[in-house]
Amino acid sequence: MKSSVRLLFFATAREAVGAAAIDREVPARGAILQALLSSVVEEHPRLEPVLKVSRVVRNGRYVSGTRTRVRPGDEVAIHPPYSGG
Amino acid sequence: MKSSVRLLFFATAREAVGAAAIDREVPARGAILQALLSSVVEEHPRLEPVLKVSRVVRNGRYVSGTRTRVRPGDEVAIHPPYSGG
Amino acid sequence: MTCEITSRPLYLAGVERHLGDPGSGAVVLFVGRVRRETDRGRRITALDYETDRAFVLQQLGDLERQAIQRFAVRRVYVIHRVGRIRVGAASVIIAVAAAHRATAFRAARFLIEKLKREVPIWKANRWARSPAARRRRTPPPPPGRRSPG
Amino acid sequence: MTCEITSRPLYLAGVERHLGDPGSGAVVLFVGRVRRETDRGRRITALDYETDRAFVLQQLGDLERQAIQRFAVRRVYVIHRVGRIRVGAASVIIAVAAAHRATAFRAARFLIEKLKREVPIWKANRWARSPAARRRRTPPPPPGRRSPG
Repeated sequence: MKSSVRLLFFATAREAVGAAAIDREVPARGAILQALLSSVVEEHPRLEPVLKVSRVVRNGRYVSGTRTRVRPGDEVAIHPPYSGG
Repeated sequence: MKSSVRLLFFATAREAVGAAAIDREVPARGAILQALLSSVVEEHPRLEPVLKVSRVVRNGRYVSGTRTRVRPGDEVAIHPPYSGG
Repeated sequence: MTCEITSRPLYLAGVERHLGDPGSGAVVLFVGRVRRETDRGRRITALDYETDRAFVLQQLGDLERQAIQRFAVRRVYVIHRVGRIRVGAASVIIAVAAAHRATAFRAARFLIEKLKREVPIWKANRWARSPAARRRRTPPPPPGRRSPG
Repeated sequence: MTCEITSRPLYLAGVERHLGDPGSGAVVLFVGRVRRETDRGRRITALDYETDRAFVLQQLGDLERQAIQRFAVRRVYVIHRVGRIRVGAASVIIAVAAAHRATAFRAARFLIEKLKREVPIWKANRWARSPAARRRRTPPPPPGRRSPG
């Protein structure tokens, strides 16, 4: 059984964190996404300005707000502003 | 030495005249284009409505008005409204 | 800047080589095709396109110059097919390469609208299942010839 | 309706087969290419494109559905290349087939504008003659992998 959430960082978010993915342990009942991201920002302060302009995707859906819960096995992707085309 | 003007008929103009080209004798000093075309319309009355909406090209240039002169060796093309694309 | 009239089928693959330019970030292509249509129960199977070959390239070239001046685009290529074109096949391809996409879109649209009004090309419907409608008073001149001889 | 992400070069020839439809009289294609550019004397030699592969096709598919509903177009095809793309090469091709040209032009423009804002693809410049600028803190993950393992 997975007990962690996988955080994925793209483009400038990856550069700020220095890794494309980080696994974070969460309790079985889940955790508040916002708190999880804050703990990453504490370790990687350069992520903060990027996070402010990024979209957040949990298991293939955009999420917003501060009360989103994540559970073990979830995948959360940080998407800085897109620049494709 | 050529002594005639070649008249070219495209699309509905060709259908009205029943030929893609007609050669008309003209004097060495030339003739009035309008008169030449009128003589064709007399023989091919179905050309009249087509001619009214057509552009006329003499030797690769659009001409207008009734006083344009044509000379032996000239080529005059009757262009009904375009429908390419 | 290049324009062509051909009686052969048109393919996008043939257009690519005309558009190479490292300064062009955007290419817009328009492909006009013969569309399946019916008119009072009769079905169009093909269109017969004809042109005034002595005059058409001059007019197309003039259009291309207008597009380049007006929209500051970098490459323009236009090819129009003539002769019989069956439903589903392309009759014209217009391609514009430009530094930025807004100008490429505008120039491509400009070119097709102008082409329809100012370039000496004509089409006539070919109908299915109606011999009377298929009868033509005069056949079009063979491609490549300016006069019936 | 089809969308694709690939790390291979894009060619117009590969697009044609997605657009066959006798009811579509107009096809509009947009090709986005890596443009030669300089910034304070430094020259871009390529762009590195990356995407969130688990999410991008869903977003592209959603865009295509929007275009079809909004503009009544008949066929939509979008292919975006990722990885390193050199100056002059295509990064994206968008193709729309519709009964009439006005809708094809509008839908193609809609798709590229939306793609730039709503589809998870990112690019980073690769510079010539500036080793410092070329240094990356973290290399992008290899194509096809969701995590660095």
